[in-house]
Amino acid sequence: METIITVLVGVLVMVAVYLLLSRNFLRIILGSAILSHAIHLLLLAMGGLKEGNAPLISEEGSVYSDALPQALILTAIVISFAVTAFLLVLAYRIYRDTGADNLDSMRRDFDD
Amino acid sequence: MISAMLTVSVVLFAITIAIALVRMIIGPSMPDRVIAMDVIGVNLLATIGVVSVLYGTKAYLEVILILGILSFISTIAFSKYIERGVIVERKRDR
Amino acid sequence: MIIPLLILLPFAASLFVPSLYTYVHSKKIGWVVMPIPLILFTVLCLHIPKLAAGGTEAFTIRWLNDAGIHFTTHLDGLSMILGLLITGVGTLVVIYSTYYLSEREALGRFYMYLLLFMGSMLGVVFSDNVLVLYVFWELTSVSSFLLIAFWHQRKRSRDGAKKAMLITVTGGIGMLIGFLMLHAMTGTFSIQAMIGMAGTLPSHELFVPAMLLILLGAFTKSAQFPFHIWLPDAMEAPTPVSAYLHSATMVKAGIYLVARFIPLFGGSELWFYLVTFTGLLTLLWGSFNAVRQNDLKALLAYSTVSQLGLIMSLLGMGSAAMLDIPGLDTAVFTAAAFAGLFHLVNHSTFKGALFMIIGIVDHELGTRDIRRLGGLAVFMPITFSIALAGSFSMAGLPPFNGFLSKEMFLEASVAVRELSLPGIGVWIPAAAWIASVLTFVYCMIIVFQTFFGRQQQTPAWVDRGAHDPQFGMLAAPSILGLFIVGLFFFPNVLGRWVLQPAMAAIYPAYGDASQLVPHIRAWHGFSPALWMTLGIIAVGAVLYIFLRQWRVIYTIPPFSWRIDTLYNLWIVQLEGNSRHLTKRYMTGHLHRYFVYILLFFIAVMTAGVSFIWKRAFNFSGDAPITVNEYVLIAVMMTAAIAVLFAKSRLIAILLNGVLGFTVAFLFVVLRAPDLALTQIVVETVTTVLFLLTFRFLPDWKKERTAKRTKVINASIAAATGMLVIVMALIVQGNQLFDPISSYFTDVMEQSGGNIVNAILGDFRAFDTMLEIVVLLIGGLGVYALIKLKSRKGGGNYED
Amino acid sequence: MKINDVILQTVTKIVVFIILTFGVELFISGHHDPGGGFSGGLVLASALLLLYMTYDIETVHKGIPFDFKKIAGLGVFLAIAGSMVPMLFNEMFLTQKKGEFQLPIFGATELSMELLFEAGVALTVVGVVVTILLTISEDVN
Amino acid sequence: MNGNETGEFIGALLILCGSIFSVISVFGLIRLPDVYTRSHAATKSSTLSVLLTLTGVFLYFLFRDHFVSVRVLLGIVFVFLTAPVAGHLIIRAAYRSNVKLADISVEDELHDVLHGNVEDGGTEEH
Amino acid sequence: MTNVLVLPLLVPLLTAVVLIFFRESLVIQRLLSVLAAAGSAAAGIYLLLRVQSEGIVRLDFGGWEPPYGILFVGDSFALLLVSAASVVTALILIFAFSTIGERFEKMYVYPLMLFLLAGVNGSFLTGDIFNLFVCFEVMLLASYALLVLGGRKVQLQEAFTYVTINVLASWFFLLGIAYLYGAAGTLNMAHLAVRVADSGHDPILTVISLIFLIVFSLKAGLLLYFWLPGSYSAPPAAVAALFGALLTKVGIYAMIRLFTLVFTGAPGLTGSIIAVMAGLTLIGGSIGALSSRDIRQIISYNVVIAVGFILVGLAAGNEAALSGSIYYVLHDMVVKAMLFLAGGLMITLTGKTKIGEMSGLLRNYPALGWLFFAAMLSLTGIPPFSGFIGKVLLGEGLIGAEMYVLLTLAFASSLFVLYSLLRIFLNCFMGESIIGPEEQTPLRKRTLLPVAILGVLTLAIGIGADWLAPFVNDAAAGLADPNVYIEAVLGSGGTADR
Repeated sequence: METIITVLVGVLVMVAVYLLLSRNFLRIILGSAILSHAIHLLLLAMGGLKEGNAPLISEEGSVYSDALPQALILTAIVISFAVTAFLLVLAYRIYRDTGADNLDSMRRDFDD
Repeated sequence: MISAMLTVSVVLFAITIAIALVRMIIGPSMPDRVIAMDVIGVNLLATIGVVSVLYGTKAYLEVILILGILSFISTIAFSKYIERGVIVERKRDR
Repeated sequence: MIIPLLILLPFAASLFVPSLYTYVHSKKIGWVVMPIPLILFTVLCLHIPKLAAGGTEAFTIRWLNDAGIHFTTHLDGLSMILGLLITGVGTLVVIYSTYYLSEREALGRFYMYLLLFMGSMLGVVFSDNVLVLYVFWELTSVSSFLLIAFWHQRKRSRDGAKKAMLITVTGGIGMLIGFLMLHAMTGTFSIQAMIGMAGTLPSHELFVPAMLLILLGAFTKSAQFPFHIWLPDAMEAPTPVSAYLHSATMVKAGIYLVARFIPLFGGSELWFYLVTFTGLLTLLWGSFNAVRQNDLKALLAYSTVSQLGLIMSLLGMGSAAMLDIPGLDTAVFTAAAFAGLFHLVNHSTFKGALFMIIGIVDHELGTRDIRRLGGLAVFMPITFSIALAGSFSMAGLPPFNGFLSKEMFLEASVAVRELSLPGIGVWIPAAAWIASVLTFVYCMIIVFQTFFGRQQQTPAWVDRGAHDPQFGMLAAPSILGLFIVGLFFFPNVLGRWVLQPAMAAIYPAYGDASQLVPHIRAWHGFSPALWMTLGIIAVGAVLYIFLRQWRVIYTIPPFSWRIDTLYNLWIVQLEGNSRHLTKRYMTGHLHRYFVYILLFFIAVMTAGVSFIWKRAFNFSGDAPITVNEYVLIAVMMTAAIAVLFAKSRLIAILLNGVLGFTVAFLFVVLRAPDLALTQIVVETVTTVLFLLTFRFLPDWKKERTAKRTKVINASIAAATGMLVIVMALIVQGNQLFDPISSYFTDVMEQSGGNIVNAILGDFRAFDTMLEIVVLLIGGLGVYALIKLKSRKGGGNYED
Repeated sequence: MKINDVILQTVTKIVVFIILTFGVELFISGHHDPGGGFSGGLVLASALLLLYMTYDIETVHKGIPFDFKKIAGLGVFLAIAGSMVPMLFNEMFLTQKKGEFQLPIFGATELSMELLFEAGVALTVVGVVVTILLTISEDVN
Repeated sequence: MNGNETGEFIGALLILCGSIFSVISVFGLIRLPDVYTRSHAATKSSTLSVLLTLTGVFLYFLFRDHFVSVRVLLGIVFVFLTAPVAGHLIIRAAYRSNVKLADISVEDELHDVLHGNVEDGGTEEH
Repeated sequence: MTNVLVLPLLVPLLTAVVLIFFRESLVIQRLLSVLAAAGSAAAGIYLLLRVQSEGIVRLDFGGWEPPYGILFVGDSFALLLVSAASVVTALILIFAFSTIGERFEKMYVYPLMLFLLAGVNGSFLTGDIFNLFVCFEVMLLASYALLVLGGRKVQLQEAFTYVTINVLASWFFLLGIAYLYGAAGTLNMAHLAVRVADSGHDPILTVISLIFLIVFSLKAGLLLYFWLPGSYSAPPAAVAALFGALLTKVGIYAMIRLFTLVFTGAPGLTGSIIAVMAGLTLIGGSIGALSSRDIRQIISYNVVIAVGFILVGLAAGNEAALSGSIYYVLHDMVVKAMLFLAGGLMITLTGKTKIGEMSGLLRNYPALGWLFFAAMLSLTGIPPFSGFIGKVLLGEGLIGAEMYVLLTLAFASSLFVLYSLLRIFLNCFMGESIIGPEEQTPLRKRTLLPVAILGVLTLAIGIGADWLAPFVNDAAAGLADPNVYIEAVLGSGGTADR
C-alpha cells in the first residue's frame, strides 16, 4: 500500500510540477493545489499505513493508525486552502486589472 | 458471504465512478460534466457507506452526510455558473 | 590619559562646530576652531622631552572586553612625528582656510569634516590596538571623502571622492583581513604585543598573506603605484584640504603603517622587495607624470605621489637592516630609515607650503593652468619666495631641508647595493637618480613657468592688479617656509628630539637609539651622492630647457598610458557587465525561476540520493492492498493526468475537484475520517472559489510553448516526481525510529475520544491556533486585495 | 432576466436547516467523533454559501447582518483569549481545563476550554470563508 | 443473534442492489445521446441506487451494533431532497446555455417561451 | 511562570485581532499597534536578561512534555532576534503612521504588520519543526497581504511570483517534514537532534537535511533569491522595510538553528554546500547591486549580499564565526530597515525611483541624506557603526576555519555594498539640487524620527557592542554546543527515553 501511494504521490508531483511550469495563472494554481494533495498523501504514507482502526478510541480494537500525521495534514490542508484562496484572488485581481491571464503578457503591457 | 457481497458492490461502485469520470472527461457539453461530477459525488457517498460497513466502523458516517451536502452545493454552484456566470448575486433583480 | 583626550577633543569639537553659525559670524568660525589643533600641538610638544629620554606612554580605555578590543593609545617617537604633523600643519591649515574660503561656503560643515579628520588621523597614529587603528583608518577615508566632495555640485568632485573612497576602503578592508590574520597568529590585537612576538611569526603560514594585505592597506592609503590614481583626482577638494590631507597627513598614514610594522615584518626579504620597489616605481611614475601636467595642482599631486614613493622606498631599504644576513653593516640601512622619517617631515613642510602657494595663486588669479601663468614674481614677491623655497627644497637644492634628505636618499640608494640580494644591483640608484632628475625638472616648472617668463597675452588679472594676498593668507605658508630653511640649518635638533625616539620605535631591538641617528651635515665630502646631485642638476637643467621638445614622448604609447584608464574601464565594464549578467538570469519570468529552483532541487537531491542509493528498498512493511484501492488510485492518476490535457479551464477545475474528492476517499480508505471530512469540504469551497473568480478569464488558449520547453518541463517534472518517490521509498524502507504518536494513544486510552482532534485541540493546539490565524490573514488579505484599488493604475511610484 | 428559483429556494429552506444543525453537531462532537471546529465551521459556511447562492447577498444580509471579518476576528480572539485563561491561574498557556456539566438538553456534557477553542476555530472558518466568497462576489457583480 | 444476521444480510443485499443500480444508471450516463436524457439516468436511477445503498448501510449498523445512525438517516433524507433539485438546476442551466438536444428529439416545447431573451445566459464552453 | 515566553508572539497576535474591530479608529490602531510591538520587545528583552541568569527558558504549551507537545524555547539566540525584530517593527510602525496613508490604514495594514511580527517571533521561538512551518506560514500570509496592499500592477505581478515561489518552498518544507517524520518519527527539534545523533548521523537524514537546506535557502534568499529583488522593491517603504529587516532573517535563523542543532553530523557535505551557496550569493548579490539603477532594487540586492555574508558564518561553523553572524543579523535588521525607509522616503519625496532622476537632495533634505550616509557606512562595515563588529568576528572565524576564498568574497562584498550605495548617495544626494526650496515636498520631523532612531541604534550597537557581548556569546556558545539546548528541552534525563 505504501509503495503504491508513494507512486501515486510521485505521479501527482509530476503533474503538478508540469502545471507549475506553464504560464497560465490557472494552471499554476491548479499545480499548487495538486502539489498540496500530493504532500498530504505523502505525509500520511510516511506515518506508516498500518491496518489499524481510525484513530477514535471508542472504536473496538487497540491498534490505531498513526494520528499525528493526520493532525499535521489537517493543519496543512487549512493553510494550503488559505494560500490557494489568496492566490486565486490575486490572479483574478490581475486579470480584472490588466486583462492578462499570465505574467508574461502582463509584463508586456506593463513595460509599454 | 456478506463481505463478498459488499466487496462486489464496492467494485461496482468503483466501476460506476470510473465510467462517470470518462463522461466527465469526454464531455461534450459543460452540463454533461457537471452531471458526471454529481454522479461521482453521490456514488462516492454510497461507496463510503459501503466501505464503512466493510471496515465495521462508524467513523465515516459523517463523511456521507457531508459529501451529500457538498455535492449538492457544488452542483448548484456549477449550474448557476453555467446558467448565469455569477454564483452569488448582489441583488437578484436582473 | 592625555592622549585619548587628544583624540577625543577634535571629535567633540566637530559636533559643535555646525551649530556655531548661530553665535559666530561664519567668517570667524575658523578662529574658533584654530585653537583646537594648536592646543593639541602644544600638548604634544610638551611630551617631546619625555620621549627623547626614551620613554613611551600607553593608556587603555576598555571598550569591547569580550573581543579584546580596547582603545589603547601608545605614544612613542613614531606616532609623535605624525602627531606633530597632524596638529601643526592642522593649525596652519585652519588659519589658511579662514582666509581662503569664502564666507558663502558651508564653513560649518567644512570645519566639522576637518576636525573629524584630525581626530581620526590622531586616532590612527596613537592607537595600539589594530582594530581601533582600523576604525580610525576608515574614518579618515570617510572624512577625506566628505572633504573631497565638499563642492559636491561639481561632478569631478564627486567622481574624485568616489574614487578615493573606493580605493582606500578596498585597501582598508584588505588591511582588516591582514590584521585579523595577525590576530589569529598572535592572539592579540595590540601592536606592541605583536612586536614582542615578532620572532615566532615568520614561520606561520599566514605570515605572508597578512603582510601582503597590510601592505595593500598602506599602499592604497599612501597612493603607491598602481593605487595612486585617486590622489590626483582628490585635488578637486578645496586647496587647504589638499595641503592638509593629501600631502601632509593622510597619505602619510600608509607610510606610518609600514614604519610601524617594520619590527614585525622587516625580517622578511619579500617585505624589503615589495616596499622598496613599489616605492621606487611610484617615485619614478609619479615624477614622470608630474612633468606632463599643465594644472599646477595636478602637478603637485603627482609630485606628492612621487615623494611618497621616495619615502616608502627609504623605509623599505631601512627594513633591510633587520634581514638576517651575517656581517651586514646595518648602519647603512638604519640611516635609510632615518632619511625616510626625515624626508617625511621635510615633505610635509615644503609640500604643504607649495599647496598653499598654489592655492593663493588660484585664489588671486582664478587659474592654475601654467600655460596661462607667468611672470608672477613681480606681482607677488612674497608668494614667489615661499614657492621658490618649497620647490628648491623638493628638487633637493641647498639651502633647504629637502637637500639633506634627498642627499641621504641618494646615499642610501647607492649603499643598498651592499646587500647581496638578487635584483638590486644598479637598479635602485639608477631609478633614484632618474626620478630625481624628473623631480628637478618639475620643480623648475613650478618656479619658472609660474613666476618668471612673460605672459603670452596680458591676462585679465594683470589689469585687476594681482598682488600678494593679505598677510593672514600668507602666514601659514610663511611659517612652513621658515621650517624649510630652519631645518636645513638645524636638522640635528629635529634628529635628536623627534626622530631619535621614532627610530627607537622602528628598531626596538637596538637598545640605544642614539646610535641609530646619524649626524646630519649639509656637507659630507665628495660622496657618490654629491656627484649624483650634480648630475641631476646638470641633466635636469638641460631637460627643462628642452622641455617643449621632449614632452612629445608623452603621446607615445608606453608613456601615454595611464592607470586611470584601467580604473575607468573597470568601473564601466563592471557596471555594464553586471547589468548584462543580471538581466540574463533575473528575467522576471516565473517559469525561469521555477526551473532554477527545481533544477537546484534535482541536482542536490540526486547527489544526496546517490549516496544512500544502496540502502535497500524494503517493501515488507507495506500494508496489503485490495483491488478497489488499485481502481481508486488508477482513477486518481487518470484525473490528475487529465488535468494536463484539459481543453477548457472549467474541465480542469472539475477534474481538480474530482481529484480532491478521490483524495478524500483515499483518506477514508487509509483510516483517516477527519481528513476525509475536511478534505471534502475544503475541496468544495475551493472549487466554488475557482468558479467565482474565473468567470472573466478568457477561455484558455492553447499555450504556444516551444517543443524544447515542453520537453524540458516534462523532464524536470518527471525528475522531481521520481526523486520524491525514490526518497520516500528509501525512507520507508529504513525507518530508523518509532514514531512518538503511541504516546497520544496511551494518553487517550484513559479518556477515550478522537485522537486526531485531541492532537489538534490539545497536544498541538498551538498549531491550530496559528492555523486559524493564517486563515484570518488570508481572509483579510483577500478582502484588502479586492477592495483596495490602485488609484493611479499603473503608476511607477508610490501613491 | 428573472429566473424563477422557487424549487431551489423551497428546498434550501429545509436543507439549510439540516446543514446548520449538522454543522453545529459536527463541531461539538469533534471530541469523540470525526469533526471538530474546522470541518464544523466549513459546513456552517457552506450552509451560508447555499443561502447566498439561492437568494442574493442583500437579501441574506437582511437576515444575517454580520460583518464576517469581525466574526473571523472574534473567532481568533476567542481561541487565543480562551487559551490565555490558564495563564491567569499561573498555569501554562493553552492548558485545557475540563469539567462535566449537566445541561438541560444535552445531558452530561463535557464542557472544556477545548470547546471554546473549537468554537473559535469554527467562527473563524465561517467568517473567513464567507468573507472571501462575499468579497469576490461583490466585486464580480 | 439469528435475527441480527438476517438483518445484516438484508442490509448487504440492499447495498448490492444499490451498486447494481448505480452501474446500470451510469451506463445510461455514457450511452444516452444528449445531456437531457443523460441527466435522467443520472438523477433518477442514481438517486435510487444511493438511497438503496444508504438504507442498507443504515440497516446493517442497526442490526449489527443496534446503532441508530442519525447521520445516515439525515443523509438519506438529504439526498432524497436534493438530488432532484440538483438535476433540475443542471438541466435548466443546460437548456438556457443552449446545449443542443439530441438529433432524435421530437419536440422542444420551451423553445418559443425562452428564446429571444437568453442573450445574457450564454457562457457556453466547448 | 514561563508564560512570558509566549508573549512576543501573543501580544502582537492578539492586538492584531483586536485591531480588526477598530478598523475605523486610526488613533486606536496606531497606538495599540506600536504598543504591541513595544510590548513584545519588552518581553523579549526581559527574557533575554532572565536567560542570562537562569539558562534557557522553555514553555510547554498545554503542559505537555516535550517531545509530545509543542513548546517555545527561548535561548539567547532566539531572544536576541525576537527583541531586535520587535524593536525594528515598532519603529517601522511609527514610520508608517505618517507615510502610509489612510487608505492603507483602513485596510488592516497595522494588523497585518503585527501578524507578520507574530509569525516572525514565533518562528524564532518555536522548538517544534512543524510549528516552525506554521509560524512561517503566518508570516508568509501576512507578507503576501502586505505585498499586494495598494494593488499597483508591479505589486500584483511581483506578488504572484512571490506567492507561487513561496508555495513551492512551503511544499518543500512539508516534504522535508514528511521524510523526517518517516525516518525519525518525531517533530520536536531537540528530540530530533537526539535521534539524529543516536542514529550515528545516518546518511538518509543528511539527505533529508538537504531538503531543508533548499527550503531555508529559498526563504532566506541564499542563492535562490530570484524572487527577492522584485518583491522587496514593489511595496510601500514601510512594508518594504519590514520585509527587508525581518523576512530573510527568519530563513537565516531556521537554517542556523537546524544545522547547528539537529543536522550537525555532516559538516563536510552540508557545510561545503552552504559555503558554495553563500559564496555564489555574495557574488550574485554584488553583481546585482551594481546592475540596477532603481534605488529599491539596489537596496534589495544588498539584502541578498547580507544573506550571503551572514551564512558564511554558518559555513565556517566555529564559535567566533557564529557570533559574528549573530551580530551581523542584528545589525542587518536595524540597518536594512533604515536603508529601506530612507530609500522609500527619497522615492516618496521626489516621485522618482531611478538614481539618474534625482540630484542634490542633500540640499533639500540634509538630515535624510546624512542618515542615508550613516546607513551606507554601517552596511559597509565601516566602524564605529554596527556592521564592524560582526564583520571582525566573522573574519576571525573564517580565518580559524581556514576558509580564505569565502573570507575574500565576504569582505570584498562590502566593497560592492559601498559602491552600490555610494552611487545612490553621489547621484541623488549630492550634485546640483533640482528641486527649489519652495517646490519641495516637506519632510516632517516625525517621519524622519524612526529613521534617526534606527541610526542611533546602529551606532549604539557598534559602540556598545560590549553590552551585547554576553548575550551574543551565550547565543553562539549555545549554537556551538547543541547539548545545552537539548538538555534544556528534554532535561538531562530526557535523553534517556530516546
